[in-house]
Amino acid sequence: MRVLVSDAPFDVGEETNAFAKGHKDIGAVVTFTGIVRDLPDDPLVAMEIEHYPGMTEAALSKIATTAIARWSLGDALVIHRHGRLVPGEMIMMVATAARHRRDAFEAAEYLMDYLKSRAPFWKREITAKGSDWVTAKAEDEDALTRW
Amino acid sequence: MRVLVSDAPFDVGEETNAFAKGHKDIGAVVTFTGIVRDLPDDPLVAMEIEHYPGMTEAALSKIATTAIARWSLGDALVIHRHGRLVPGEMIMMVATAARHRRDAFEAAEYLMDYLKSRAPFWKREITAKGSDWVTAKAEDEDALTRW
Amino acid sequence: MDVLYFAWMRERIGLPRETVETTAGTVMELVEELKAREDRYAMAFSDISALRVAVDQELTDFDAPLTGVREVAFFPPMTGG
Amino acid sequence: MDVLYFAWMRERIGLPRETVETTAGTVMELVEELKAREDRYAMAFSDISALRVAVDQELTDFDAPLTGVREVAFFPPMTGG
Repeated sequence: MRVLVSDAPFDVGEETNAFAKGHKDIGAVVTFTGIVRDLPDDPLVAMEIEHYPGMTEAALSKIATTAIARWSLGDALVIHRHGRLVPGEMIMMVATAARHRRDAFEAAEYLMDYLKSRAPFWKREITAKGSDWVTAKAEDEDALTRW
Repeated sequence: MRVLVSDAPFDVGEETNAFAKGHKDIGAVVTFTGIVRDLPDDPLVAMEIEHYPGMTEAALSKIATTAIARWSLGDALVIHRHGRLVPGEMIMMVATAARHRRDAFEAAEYLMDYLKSRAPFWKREITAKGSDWVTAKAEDEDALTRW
Repeated sequence: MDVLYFAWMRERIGLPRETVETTAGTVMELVEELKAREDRYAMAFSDISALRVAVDQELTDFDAPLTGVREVAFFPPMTGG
Repeated sequence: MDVLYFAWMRERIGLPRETVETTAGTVMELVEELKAREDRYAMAFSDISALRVAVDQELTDFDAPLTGVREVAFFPPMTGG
């Protein structure tokens, strides 16, 4: 298991290769990558991500450990950036490795759902008109009821 | 959309980077990678994958086109190898890009479920004891009822 | 008409492809013609519930018509992914 | 006890962290003490249903006890991923 919280960019391809390689007992690897998306009406200048150093790493480790146990994963990876990002940059990624595809998919969705609402990150969107904190979505909180 | 059927190895990291980069209107990328898994009791020497040239590409294109329309994907990728592979090698990958994570996850699962049972590939496992065609699983056929 | 075989169908029939002169109106009629040829065909096609068929490279059913068809393929259930 | 604020709580309170002398037995009692201090606290804590709280870096409820606690953090619902 690897959990990385950093303000530096990461290479999703290199991370995926490092994660997927050398697993002879594992048939399925799923990755999710979150990308800063431009806003259709009011172009995004940047996204700033604040976090809670110390708690962030602990929360992500707990979420990943829970997923590994629940889906008998061979491995799990969580990377999340903080600081200032521009449209097109990668915000975060998760990866899961399992014997069967359904477990790898479910575990990755679980990681994402918990990471969205239970890891201490806060996003702020900066446009030409000003800046605003991103509001948590009810649907993201509702997604947790699935698990 | 890109569909590639080839006997050559592919680099899952490079493919993921090429797929994920430069999408400013897309927030979510999901990839699935299938890896040749060793067998616990009777070590696998190799896996041989036969396919139906012509139909394979058409079937994969149709599956990907359907997924793009159904989940309003920004892009989709399907790569599948044929020929002889050894444990640890990547058999195939799919990737989906969408505005929201749920769509990217669902579309990737759809691609995998259809690719398993509706694309003309046949696997044969070669061990020290001999070789056997892999039998289609009822659960893979059942998975299609979800869609 | 070209008739193709894949995986264990190819092994049981003993060849990957052959050209067949036929007036069969449906896939099932073609199967009956092939089964009447030789034992290896009769055995390979003995349980068609274990087989899949593609007509002109599209998956279809055994009652599909063969009018104007150029290529029919028989194979076991697919195991991709 | 260290009290931390994140995102718009940090902006409304006007600082990211402060040390608070308190005998509050629960998070809610601490909130009431803070609200009594100054208007900006009263306003920042006016709707605690819009807030989340972590005690010693673990998410918890507003009725959580503060015995032996070293760090309490207040922030809006998280928006990671």
